[in-house]
Amino acid sequence: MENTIIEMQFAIDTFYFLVMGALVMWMAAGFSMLEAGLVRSKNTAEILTKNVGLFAISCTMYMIYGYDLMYGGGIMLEGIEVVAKDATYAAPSDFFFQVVFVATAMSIVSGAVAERMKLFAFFAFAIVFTGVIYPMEGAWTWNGESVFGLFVLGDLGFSDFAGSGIVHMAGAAAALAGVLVLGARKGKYNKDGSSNAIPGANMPLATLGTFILWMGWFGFNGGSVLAMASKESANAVAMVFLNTNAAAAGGVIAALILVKLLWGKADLTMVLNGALAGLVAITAGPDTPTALEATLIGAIGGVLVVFSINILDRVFKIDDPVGAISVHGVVGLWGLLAVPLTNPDVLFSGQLAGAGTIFVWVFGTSLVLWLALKAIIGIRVSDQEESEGVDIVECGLEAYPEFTK
Amino acid sequence: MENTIIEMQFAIDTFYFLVMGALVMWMAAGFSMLEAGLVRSKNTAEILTKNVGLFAISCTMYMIYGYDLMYGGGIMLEGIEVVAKDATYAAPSDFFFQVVFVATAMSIVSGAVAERMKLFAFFAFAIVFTGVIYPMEGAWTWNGESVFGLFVLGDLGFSDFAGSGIVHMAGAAAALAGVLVLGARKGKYNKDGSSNAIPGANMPLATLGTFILWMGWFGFNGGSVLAMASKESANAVAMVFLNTNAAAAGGVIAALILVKLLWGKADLTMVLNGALAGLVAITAGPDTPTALEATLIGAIGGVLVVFSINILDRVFKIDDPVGAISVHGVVGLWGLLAVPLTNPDVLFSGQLAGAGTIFVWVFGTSLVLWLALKAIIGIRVSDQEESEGVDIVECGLEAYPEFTK
Amino acid sequence: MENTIIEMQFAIDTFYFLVMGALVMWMAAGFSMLEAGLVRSKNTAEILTKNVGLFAISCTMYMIYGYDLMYGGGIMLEGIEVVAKDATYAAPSDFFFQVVFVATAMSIVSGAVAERMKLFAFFAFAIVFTGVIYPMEGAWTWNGESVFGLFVLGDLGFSDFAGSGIVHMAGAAAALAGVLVLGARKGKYNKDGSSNAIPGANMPLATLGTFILWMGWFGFNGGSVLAMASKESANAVAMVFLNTNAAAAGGVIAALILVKLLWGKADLTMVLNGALAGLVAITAGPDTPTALEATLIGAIGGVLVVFSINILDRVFKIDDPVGAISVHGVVGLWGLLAVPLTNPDVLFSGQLAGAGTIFVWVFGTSLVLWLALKAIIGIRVSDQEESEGVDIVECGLEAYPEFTK
Amino acid sequence: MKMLTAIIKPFKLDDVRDALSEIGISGITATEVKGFGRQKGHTELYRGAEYTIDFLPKVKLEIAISADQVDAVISAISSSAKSDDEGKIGDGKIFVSNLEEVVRIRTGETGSVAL
Amino acid sequence: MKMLTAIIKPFKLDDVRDALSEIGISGITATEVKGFGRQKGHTELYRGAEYTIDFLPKVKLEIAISADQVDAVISAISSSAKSDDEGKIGDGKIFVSNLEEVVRIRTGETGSVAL
Amino acid sequence: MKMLTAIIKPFKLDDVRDALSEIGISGITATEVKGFGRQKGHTELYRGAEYTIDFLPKVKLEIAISADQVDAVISAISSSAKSDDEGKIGDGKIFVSNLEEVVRIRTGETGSVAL
Ligand SMILES: Nc1ncnc2c1ncn2[C@@H]1O[C@H](COP(=O)(O)OP(=O)(O)O)[C@@H](O)[C@H]1O
Ligand SMILES: Nc1ncnc2c1ncn2[C@@H]1O[C@H](COP(=O)(O)OP(=O)(O)O)[C@@H](O)[C@H]1O
Ligand SMILES: Nc1ncnc2c1ncn2[C@@H]1O[C@H](COP(=O)(O)OP(=O)(O)O)[C@@H](O)[C@H]1O
Repeated sequence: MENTIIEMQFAIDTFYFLVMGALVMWMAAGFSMLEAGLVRSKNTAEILTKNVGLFAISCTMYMIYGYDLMYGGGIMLEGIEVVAKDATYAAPSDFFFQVVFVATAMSIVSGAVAERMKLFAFFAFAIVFTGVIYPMEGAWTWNGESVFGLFVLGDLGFSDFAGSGIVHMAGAAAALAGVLVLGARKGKYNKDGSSNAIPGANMPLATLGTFILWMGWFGFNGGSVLAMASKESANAVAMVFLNTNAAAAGGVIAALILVKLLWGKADLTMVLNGALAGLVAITAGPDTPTALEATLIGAIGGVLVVFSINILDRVFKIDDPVGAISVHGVVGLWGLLAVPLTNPDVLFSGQLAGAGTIFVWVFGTSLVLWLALKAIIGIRVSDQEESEGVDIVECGLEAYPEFTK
Repeated sequence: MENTIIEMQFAIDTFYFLVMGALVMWMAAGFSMLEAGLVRSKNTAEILTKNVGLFAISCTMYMIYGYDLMYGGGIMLEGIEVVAKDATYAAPSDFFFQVVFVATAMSIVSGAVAERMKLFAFFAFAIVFTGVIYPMEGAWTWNGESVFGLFVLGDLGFSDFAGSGIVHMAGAAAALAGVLVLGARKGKYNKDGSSNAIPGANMPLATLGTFILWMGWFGFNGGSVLAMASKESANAVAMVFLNTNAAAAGGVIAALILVKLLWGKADLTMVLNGALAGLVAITAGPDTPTALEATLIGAIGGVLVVFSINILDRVFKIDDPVGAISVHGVVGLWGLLAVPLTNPDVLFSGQLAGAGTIFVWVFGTSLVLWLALKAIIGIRVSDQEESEGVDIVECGLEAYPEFTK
Repeated sequence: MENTIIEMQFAIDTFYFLVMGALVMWMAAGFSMLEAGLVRSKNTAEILTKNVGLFAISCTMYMIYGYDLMYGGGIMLEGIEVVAKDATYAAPSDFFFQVVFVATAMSIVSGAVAERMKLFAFFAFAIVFTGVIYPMEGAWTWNGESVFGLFVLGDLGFSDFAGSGIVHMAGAAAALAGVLVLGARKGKYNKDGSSNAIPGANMPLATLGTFILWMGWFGFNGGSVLAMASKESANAVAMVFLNTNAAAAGGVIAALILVKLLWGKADLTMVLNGALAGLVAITAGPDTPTALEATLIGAIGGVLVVFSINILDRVFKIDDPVGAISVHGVVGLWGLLAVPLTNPDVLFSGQLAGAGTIFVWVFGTSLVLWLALKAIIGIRVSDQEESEGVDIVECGLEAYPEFTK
Repeated sequence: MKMLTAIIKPFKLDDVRDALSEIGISGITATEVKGFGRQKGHTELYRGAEYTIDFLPKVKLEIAISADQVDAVISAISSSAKSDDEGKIGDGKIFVSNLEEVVRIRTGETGSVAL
Repeated sequence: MKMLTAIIKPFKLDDVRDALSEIGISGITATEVKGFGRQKGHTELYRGAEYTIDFLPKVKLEIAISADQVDAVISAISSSAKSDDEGKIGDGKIFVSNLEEVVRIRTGETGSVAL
Repeated sequence: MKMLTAIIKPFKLDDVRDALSEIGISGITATEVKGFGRQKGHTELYRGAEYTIDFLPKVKLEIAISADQVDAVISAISSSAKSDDEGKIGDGKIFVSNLEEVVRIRTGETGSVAL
């Protein structure tokens, strides 16, 4: 009978893991819709293709090599049982949950380089990022390995519960490197350096994408408790759900008030970014704050994202069509730094060390990789292709072929 | 070992609550898409902003004050553990599940006042509705408190399983008060009193919204069993899922046949309303009917909604762009009244008393609040702003900026 | 205490079944969005109505008669407890899970006959298909009944885990019969027999639909383990999730590479079909392959679908607007035949026998039914109605009424 | 024969069509256009960046009529397309040009009878 | 030079383009328009309310040609744009007006050679 | 008065509008159109079937001006609408026709003053 009980705990944890993983997988649809809504219609089919393709590449590369690099278990998962042999859940469910995180990190990149990058150059980047770059830093953080034999982040007081840094800031770092190598979209900046708005084509899609991400984030953060079948873990998961939701709400409200004060209008795109910022901000530590604290952490994320998007766009001339670098990078960092405020086991210095390590590694390797891709196959479509939209040159079809453009 | 078993029951119930809550949260996306599909494109960005904003406001106000008012537990959830101390689930999971219900009630209002209301007047209403108006009637019903010390609804034989009245009819009552104060959209009624159709811009979005709501409703009704970890409750939850689905199907089929008979065509908008009507109708008592009875309860909802929308629109000149008052109010009442047909513990008189109490309270307080808002900050955009669409004046952007209008 | 444990197992299995069923129900939204994206805008409202309607009809007919025919339990589920009396889950959860499969099979048909069929002729077909045709072959396969007293498929070494054949190929067989009786769309084929491309109107919707189906498929395959509450079944469900995802990824990558090689562009519509092909391919046996094998099974599905769509379209002149016959039929067959490669208990001969039985039954009865409907009420709209779009004649409204066409 | 081209505000379309119907005009071709003129565009926001929309939504009506109808049609449009009694900037314009021939495709009729 | 403006049914666009190509016309500008005319609009439904759609989808073709091509073009359009042999109401119209000058932006060429 | 109709590439719209503003043109009506001409369409793919898109997206500008502005406007458009210094096939055309009358709806003004 005791055995039955243990089996049932195993079943509960596995079931929980799978449901949370399915929610995170759903975030792939969220990123697709968000990005498809925020680009111009002439670049929409391409960004959809990119999102479907990157999800498939992430799943396959992480299966072949990345999971082994991060957690062991052998190439092509041949020894996957070994990894989870003492776990309270089925080994495949751990892989399933982890793999959707890789895809999330990769999705962050796709938005920032939208409307001008060559599709297959992006896919080439995705292969290396999901097979090597992400798994390496994942091994240092979530698997506790030492960073090139130098130091162990966990020992320094670093903690990133569900990945504000490990997933989101990492994705943003790769995106930033990509945008720097790629340059701004044609027509984004005027000769005098001023910046033009390039409105996305479809706000309902962007809103749908945000709601999908909001929902999927319950899996992202909730699943990161990694266990459900005890009172303690059930309480933890419940608190994580509550706080994840509260932080998103805080991000929305803060962004809403701020844009109303700044420009007198409720700029929907910023409100959506506020929701995502709230979610990114709480991700590093959704278990320790109270509901009110979570709301405030999210709200600060919402404020940060409004300023960050403007500063990156206008001051630094970094052209990020969907605001991914601000939402996931700047706010991801804020999320890491907010953890010590509510979690006494975590140190600011550790968070800074972790953020630095992740950023340097991901940004550095990504920069080299983007530059190499630029040299070898080129990463940017021609000017004319960009004017006509990348859909036709890359996908050979139009997203809304019937509508007049 | 016994302890382990109790912990596992706790884990199962908590897990179940969280999954059901995530499904209900997903309904926020459903309302957004439904409403965004049923308004004209020039009012689409605003309704999206409204839906994202109201969800955030609901979550925050209910956290700060509403939950305490309804169930106790202290302002800002500071004593939340107390509320659920004997519960078989984690306290935060209860809050998480309850809070998404508040947002649902509020979402009902947003559709009815679409295309002409000032955004921030709506948000002001939302703050009071989710912080006070809804929690008060929630306390009288689901928390069994006496209505101003006068009577206890439960003692009168009132029962509303998942909220046909407490959530849906309440939302519709607030919406009705709002529409009466606000008036019809420009161009909706001709001088001779006849009514014009104002078609919504995007039927795929409206359909997507309906499917999202249909899916989310499994959480709405299924979660309202409030327990899963026993044979009895598992059987109950399963029956609720089955009946919720059956009622939605019945609503679709009834509306489909009826519109075909009346107008010779399968008016999609009415078919979608039929599905929602089926869902609203079964919500007050999804546990006691057989599958066939549930189908019929839903079908009657589907018939009612077709007539109700027409009568409200043409006879009473109540301009409700999405049909929310009919779907949630008229059919919500039907749902309440249908309970005694299959549940011998519930009395018609009790249902009438409950419906009356909810309606009088919510309609009355909402009316006062709308009138106050009208007097203080104004609730309606100017004629010209309405002609040009509220998107530009309220949000400063367009939902489909590239498309010709 | 032992009783408590058994109850908890019951609760876990029921809960699991309901969650999986909700995911499969969600596939109805996926098919709707996929098909709405792949037809022209003038036929969009009708296909949405068709999808909502067929789901409702499937649920109702299967409740009234189909479930009894397939598994017993009485008309209108009156004896449903009997069916699942020894089951480890609540009887209604079994029905709930099974019923969404019927709807899936029916959804496959709707896409193939799009843009030219009479809506109510389709619904008439749906009534018989979901009430009789599908339940009959379901009884032979999943319920192990003998085929007209002749042979028992299971004894021949036939196995179809989650329904590559029983659901997908069956749907495709009905669709094929429909398309043959119905004929191609006006303007699809030129006088010289060459075929014209008729692009779908909305690629983001088609992509959203694909992601929804991908997510829902975790329920489709994962739920088909039929149990969760033991280590063995938890492991099985986890492996099924992993492999389902891997196969979809394999299908995407294979289709992507193939279209790039063949036409130099990443044709999004084929990439989406690749994802679905991967999912269909793995459905017959997602439990036995390794992750790599699953990826390859999916990849072969992705290759098959690209060729199949072209051959059906150009060589056989079968006009299937969404590619349903290739995705679900051709690849469904591949899925069945792939099972013996990784599952020693299954025989090729058995798979062929099963595929043949399903196809002959479904195609034959469907053909008779389509011909009968054609003779009695007609199944095709008039030429002029087809030119103007079926939305106006069948639904009386337009999907995007504001857009210029 | 003359071809009148009127640019009007989109929400005035129904009023203008009714006014034209009343004076017996039975053929109109309408196009959704964007107009740039004296009417100041409005400012939009996008992710915190303000920008000006110069091209405002308008509807263009093309109406082929016989020469003697010109004045009646102009006055029907003028009165029905005004935002209010004084008119507002952006209410639009009417252009008149010469039309040499008309053919009704269905019948092959030409000239005024084909209008 | 002349400017021909043809209003046709949308699904006839390919046929008309082919007919024009055959007689050597190599330039067309097409616009999606809504037409109001003798062809009765249809009734639509929206949430149970019936209403009439007066403006039906049409395509407008503008074709600049030299004066001597007018007859050939009119007959090519007329025969290819008809719904059937007798023609149906709503098949459309062709308007002919005078064109004073044409400039090809790329080369600056003017007159017939720029067509 | 003259009516100029220019067909240009969509992404040139802002440049052309700026060029026109500079020479004092204050009224333009723009329409999204599809153009068929010497510029070869591109091939698209759909579910593995290749097909040619003949009608490419263009923008049509209608500009009513007084006769003496014609040359200035043509040269402003010509120089700003070219893809590059030599021009590319498909850069577009300018059509000039006569405009008999203009009415400003708001004021009832007619003639050049109404432009
Ligand atoms: N010179 C012109 N040529 C072409 N179209 C014009 C011209 N002037 C104005 N329009 C059109 O008429 C519309 C209204 O003109 P505008 O100058 O804004 O106000 P008003 O109608 O009061 O003069 C413009 O949006 C534009 O579409
Ligand atoms: N006088 C007119 N001026 C402008 N457009 C017209 C006129 N008459 C008809 N049209 C256009 O031609 C189309 C077809 O005309 P209609 O009267 O319906 O049928 P028919 O072509 O058989 O005469 C209309 O939809 C409208 O777009
Ligand atoms: N004869 C014509 N009549 C009407 N429109 C034309 C004509 N010729 C060209 N156009 C328009 O001008 C656009 C550009 O013409 P095209 O022949 O492609 O190149 P180019 O401008 O270099 O001569 C076409 O897409 C079409 O919209």
